[in-house]
Amino acid sequence: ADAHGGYTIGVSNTVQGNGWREEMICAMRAQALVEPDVTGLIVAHRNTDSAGQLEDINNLIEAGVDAIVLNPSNPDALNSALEAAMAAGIVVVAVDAGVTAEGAYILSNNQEEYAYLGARWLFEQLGGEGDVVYMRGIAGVSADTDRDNGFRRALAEFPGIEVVHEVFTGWQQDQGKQQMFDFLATGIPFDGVWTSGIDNVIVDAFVESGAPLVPIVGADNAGFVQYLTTVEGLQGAAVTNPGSVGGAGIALAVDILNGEAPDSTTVLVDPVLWENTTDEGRATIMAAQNPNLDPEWPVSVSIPGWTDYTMEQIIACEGPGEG
Amino acid sequence: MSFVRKNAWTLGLIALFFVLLGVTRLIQPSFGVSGLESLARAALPFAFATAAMAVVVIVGGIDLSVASMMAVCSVTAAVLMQTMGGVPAILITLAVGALMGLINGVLIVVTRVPDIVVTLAMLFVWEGTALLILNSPGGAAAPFLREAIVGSVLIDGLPQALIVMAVIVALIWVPLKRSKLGLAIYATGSDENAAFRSGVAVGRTKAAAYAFCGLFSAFGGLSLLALTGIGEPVPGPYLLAAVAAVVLGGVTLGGGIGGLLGPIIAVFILRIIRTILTLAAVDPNVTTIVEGTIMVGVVMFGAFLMMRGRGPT
Amino acid sequence: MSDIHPQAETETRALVRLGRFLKDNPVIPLIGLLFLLIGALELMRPGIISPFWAGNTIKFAIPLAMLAACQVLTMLTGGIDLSAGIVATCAAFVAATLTPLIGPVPAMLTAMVVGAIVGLVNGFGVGIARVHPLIMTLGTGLIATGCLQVYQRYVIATGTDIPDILEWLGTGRTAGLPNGLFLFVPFAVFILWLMRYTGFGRLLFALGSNEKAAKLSGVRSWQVLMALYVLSGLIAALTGLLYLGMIRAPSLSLANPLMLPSVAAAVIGGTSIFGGRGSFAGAIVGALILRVIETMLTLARMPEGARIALFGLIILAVTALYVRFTEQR
Amino acid sequence: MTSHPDPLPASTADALLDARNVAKSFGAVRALTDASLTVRRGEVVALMGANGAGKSTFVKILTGAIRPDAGRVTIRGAEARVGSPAEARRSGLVPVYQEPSLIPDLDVSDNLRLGDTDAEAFRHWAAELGHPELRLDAMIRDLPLATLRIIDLARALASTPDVLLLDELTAALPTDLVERVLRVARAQADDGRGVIYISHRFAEIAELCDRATVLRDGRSVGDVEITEGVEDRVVEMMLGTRIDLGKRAAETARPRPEGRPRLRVQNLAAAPKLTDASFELHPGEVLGVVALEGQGQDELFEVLAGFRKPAGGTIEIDGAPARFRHPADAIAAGLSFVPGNRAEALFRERSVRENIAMPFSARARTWGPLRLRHEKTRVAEAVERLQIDTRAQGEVQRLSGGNQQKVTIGRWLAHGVKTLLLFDPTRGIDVRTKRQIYPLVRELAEQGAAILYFTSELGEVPLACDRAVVIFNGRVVDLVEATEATEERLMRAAYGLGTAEGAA
Ligand SMILES: Nc1ncnc2c1ncn2[C@@H]1O[C@H](COP(=O)(O)OP(=O)(O)OP(=O)(O)O)[C@@H](O)[C@H]1O
Ligand SMILES: Nc1ncnc2c1ncn2[C@@H]1O[C@H](COP(=O)(O)OP(=O)(O)OP(=O)(O)O)[C@@H](O)[C@H]1O
Ligand SMILES: [Mg+2]
Ligand SMILES: [Mg+2]
Repeated sequence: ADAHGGYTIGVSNTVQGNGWREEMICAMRAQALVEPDVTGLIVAHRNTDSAGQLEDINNLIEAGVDAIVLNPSNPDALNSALEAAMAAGIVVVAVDAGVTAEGAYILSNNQEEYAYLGARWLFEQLGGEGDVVYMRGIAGVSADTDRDNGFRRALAEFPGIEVVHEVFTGWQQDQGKQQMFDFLATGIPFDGVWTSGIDNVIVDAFVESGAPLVPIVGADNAGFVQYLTTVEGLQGAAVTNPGSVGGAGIALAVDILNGEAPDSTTVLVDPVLWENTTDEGRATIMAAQNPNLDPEWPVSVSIPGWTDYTMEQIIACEGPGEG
Repeated sequence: MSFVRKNAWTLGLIALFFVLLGVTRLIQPSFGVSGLESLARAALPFAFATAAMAVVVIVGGIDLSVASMMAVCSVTAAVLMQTMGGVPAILITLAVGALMGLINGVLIVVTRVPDIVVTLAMLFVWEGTALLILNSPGGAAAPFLREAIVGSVLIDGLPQALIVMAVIVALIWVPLKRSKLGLAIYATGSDENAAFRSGVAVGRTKAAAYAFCGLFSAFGGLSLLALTGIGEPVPGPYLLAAVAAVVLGGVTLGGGIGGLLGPIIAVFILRIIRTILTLAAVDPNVTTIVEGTIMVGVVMFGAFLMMRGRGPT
Repeated sequence: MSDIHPQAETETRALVRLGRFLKDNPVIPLIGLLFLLIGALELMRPGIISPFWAGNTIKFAIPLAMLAACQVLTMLTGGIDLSAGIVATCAAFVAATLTPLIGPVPAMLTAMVVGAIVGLVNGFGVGIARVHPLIMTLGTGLIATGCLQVYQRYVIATGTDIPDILEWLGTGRTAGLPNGLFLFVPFAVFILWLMRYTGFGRLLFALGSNEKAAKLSGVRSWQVLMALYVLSGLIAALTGLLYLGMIRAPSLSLANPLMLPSVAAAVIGGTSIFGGRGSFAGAIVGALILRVIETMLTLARMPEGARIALFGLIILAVTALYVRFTEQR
Repeated sequence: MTSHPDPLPASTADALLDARNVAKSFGAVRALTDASLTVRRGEVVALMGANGAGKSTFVKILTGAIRPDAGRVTIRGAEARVGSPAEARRSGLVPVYQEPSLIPDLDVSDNLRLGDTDAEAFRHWAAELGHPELRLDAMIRDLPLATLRIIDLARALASTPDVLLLDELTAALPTDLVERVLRVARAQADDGRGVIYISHRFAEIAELCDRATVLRDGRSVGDVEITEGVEDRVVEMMLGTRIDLGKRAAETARPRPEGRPRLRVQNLAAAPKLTDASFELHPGEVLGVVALEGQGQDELFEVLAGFRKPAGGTIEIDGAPARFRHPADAIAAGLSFVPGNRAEALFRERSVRENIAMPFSARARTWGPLRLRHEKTRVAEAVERLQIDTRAQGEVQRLSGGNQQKVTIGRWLAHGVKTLLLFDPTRGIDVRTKRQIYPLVRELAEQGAAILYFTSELGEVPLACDRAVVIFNGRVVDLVEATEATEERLMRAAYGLGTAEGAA
């Protein structure tokens, strides 16, 4: 790689067409652009399964990259390719979720904590008593399973809370909204909603159907964060789940390539909860929100201490050697 | 001469594949044995999904539940392999696959609901079944299964995954195609009414073709397990890819024409295009555009050739 | 036959006539099945059937039925439009992101142009280059997805806005019924009229039934296919605009989940993928049926796997029953 | 429900096949109400009836392709339930259906293998039927219709049937092959087997059959020995009334017209068969085309209809040169084409009305609202004029073969004709309809239309045409006036033995 005068980094991601993942990719590009040692970035970014991600990783190995930063579709499924990569001297960094391959670095949003934090806030908000709606992501996907563990942990701490509806939105806005309409139509009352990132449409469903709002927990997507300050009577909380973790992953990969590996191979980025029920919380939200940003993008576009790009750079979404 | 003409499309695809292989070498001179091996591995689930789809397309049907059946087989095998030996687990999985296919086929014949509706419904049924078997990724693969598709055999550059696939497909397809049943499958796909009048048990033939579809899907599920080492209940992107490869491979939607070789080569072409685009560091969004364009372009080109070949000279 | 009691004969006559009537109007048994399902839902969750529920069900069935129109029309000719969902998504995204830049009306018009362009490409591929519609529309769908992704990068920070008219159509209600009906009723009447009472509609059936015979009658099929796929693209774009108003979240995959159900609605409604046979009225009922089933399953408490599997089983049962009723193959 | 006489022979003891009181309804259409039939050893039985009488349905029931609603079938004296064509074959009943039942995407040998037919026996029969050089690796879809019929028959013969059922096999065959088929069928009977023979051509029936069972509206109405002069009786039984025999066109044929021809074809060539065709077709004239199978007549009609591009030569319409790139061009120039294979012309799942009205909407200009009233009257006129039986009009595929054929002609009647290209329009049409079609053709000509009329039945030429061109080996070799158009004369010319009069 040094022969080329810099590092080439490969990126692998398996979900396309979702604001969070798009932000992650843009953060990766922007960070690669500002890293002086990175001269090339190869991005394999498409909708596929673990077998497809294996294919992409193998292709990245063939392309001769120096490091691979990936958002793994599954912690266990990719080991064969990751081990081959490391055997070839390639640095492997998993972002957003972990992998079990020995020697791979993990820079992960703590998904279990993400769910736990939001659920606990919601249950506390209800005074430990009440019925909640639990709207999950895609059944059988690792991230959903991790979040479910966190949610259940919080649920175990609040015996007075009951889940009246549990449903999978498939992480699709339209399905989440439709499902909420169905719940509202049954006339069975409930006291709070926890959703796995499909959030602003849930608020819309309440407003459009004229039902009284209940506390809602979502993610720090630009649209929902804005609602937290603008929708009359909405009590809610956004839990950060920065897509910019991708940028941090690039930064980590470069550090390792430069011989500055961290002591532990696992770094967890812990989520933060922003709620709009206290003045302090509202102030945080006001500071974080960005009404011009694509509403599906998380507003936490950077992670202090990890990423170095500017707002303009991540929005430009250009990597090294482009534009 | 007649052989060339009869197989012109397949031969053209093979030529295209080798051209693309050359392009790959041009972009990445170091692309070699390991590249071929990973290409063959990546093609494995697609190839089986495509073979599965091809059989039912030839009989004049379509099976939208291929990817879901693969998911069921992958989790079934992954769960079984934790408690029993690899070989019995594989055999049970293959039986499960064939049974699922048979259920699809029998439902189509008995209910007289169009095949696209039945298999669309069964897509959900099998997807749900996979989730009921394993509600999150898990299980394990027997080590021999994982090793079966790694490395090369005989000579370097002849990927073991390719050989495994070729042997399985050939062992099932060649005898089938030669048999009365195979003939009946082609006849039914070509003209169901005429086949019935020629003495073919149309219903049984269809059901059998769907059972073979299920069997190939089971191999697809097993290859997913072999690749990843775990069972994943969520169906992968194999349905539309299989349909595309089947059509690219010269099988006519509507039935009666084509074989398995063309579609499987088409799978390799689609896979190597992805490799080339990655190696060339093409913007991933543009990659999608290029893939779509190539798919359409190849078929368009084929139609163009066909028109010229057929037109009066 | 003389041993049959005259009374019995008139009765069987009446039955036969009823059977024939149902066969000629297959949408009626389908509506019967819809009400059966609604009854089952009410049993499951007593009290759910209300004007509010009905309004919502209709509201969410509208975009599905509109997209199903793309499938019905193209399937009549033996085709299919797998790019419809993506076109709808593109149109919605383009409209939402352009509104702050160029104003709502030009933005919506641009969105419709996007649909027309994809349709034009599809029409060229299917009608002139003779590519199988499934491959052609799959390919243009991929191409459109890529273009949308590329476009998206230029509008990440320009903000989005949803034209008021779309919000009114998508979220408003008049007399308890969704405003979407103001768009959908004329749309449905137009499609039904197009299929039944125009030369163009007749040609769609003809092409699907026997393209050679159509040629023999002097039909230039490429013209028909070209117009058809452009129309399909326009319908998809219109659906995308309405859906944008309904969901109010311009996501990059907004209408994609409608794709498979739109095919399902069309085929449940009695449209044959092999062409020559189809009904938009059936597709509308099909869309409603799908929505009711979805509601049933959303409200059912069971593992997700069972829920998905049950969804498939109910679709199968409904169509099997329907086929039994009408004995059409 | 009046009782009808049972003219069937009382003794059925030596019957190979005996069917009694068979009934079958397709929804509202009662195809068969009470049909009976007996075939004994050594017998060729004609099954006769007008279009839509139920002959094909009867054959399908006897051979297990359709299940009857009622009835009893005995085979060699034993009660039989034939559930499928495969079972029928095992019991010795082998049909050749009205529509070819070969698999288009398989080659000949695979089609044989499908029914376990012995290839050697097949070859023998193919040779016997005039196709000694038939290649077993030829794709079915590449073969002409007449060859397919021969393959179907040879395949049936190769399985040594006890009862051979031939449903309008000869309708699509040229005259020379018809002779061979008749000879082979006779030989079957002479070997002690039975044959059921369906045809609308009395000449064939008279030559071949011993007995005729007549169906009318799905009911057996009689069983007669074939003797001299029985024709009129059979027709009466078939139709329930007497009909006039058509007046010979030869008696009314007009002298060779002068003036500018409507259609003038010069040195026309088209691959693969047509090499040099020249003739003129005038308004008011019915010009016959006579040729054996595969002499280039298919190409001639396809070029004129705009389906195929000519390799050479010129076409003039009303004195102006014409080039057709699409059938629409030919239609615009006033040339309407009725193909020989009705499957190519029909929208099977669509109604009679839509089938007939299709040309009204063909051009982009007419994509708008349908002119329903206009269409309805025009269609009704055509249906009336051709006497199309529209009981099963919801879908054209449910019409009987003959009525389907009429729909293909009716389309152009409704549209209005200037120049009509008829390719064997009476293929599979019953006597009554034929006798309606000849005057109709004459009438159209009298109204100023120009008609080019290919027929495989030489006897039709003097009935319908003013004169006929004979094509042999890709070129027009003779022009015969209707008054001289005896079958013998035409046949000689068609074999290339005609007087060296040359082309017109
Ligand atoms: N007339 C026919 N022409 C073509 N195919 C036919 C015909 N009749 C039946 N078939 C096909 O043959 C297969 C078996 O037919 P068969 O009639 O034995 O079915 P079946 O299930 O026993 O009928 P049923 O249940 O109505 O008594 C079916 O798939 C059907 O599509
Ligand atoms: N599948 C079907 N559905 C509905 N009606 C049918 C069907 N098949 C045949 N019929 C009807 O049954 C009647 C008898 O048809 P059939 O084909 O047996 O007549 P045919 O005597 O063979 O006539 P042709 O001489 O014209 O061949 C016709 O009225 C026809 O329309
Ligand atoms: Mg008949
Ligand atoms: Mg008939």
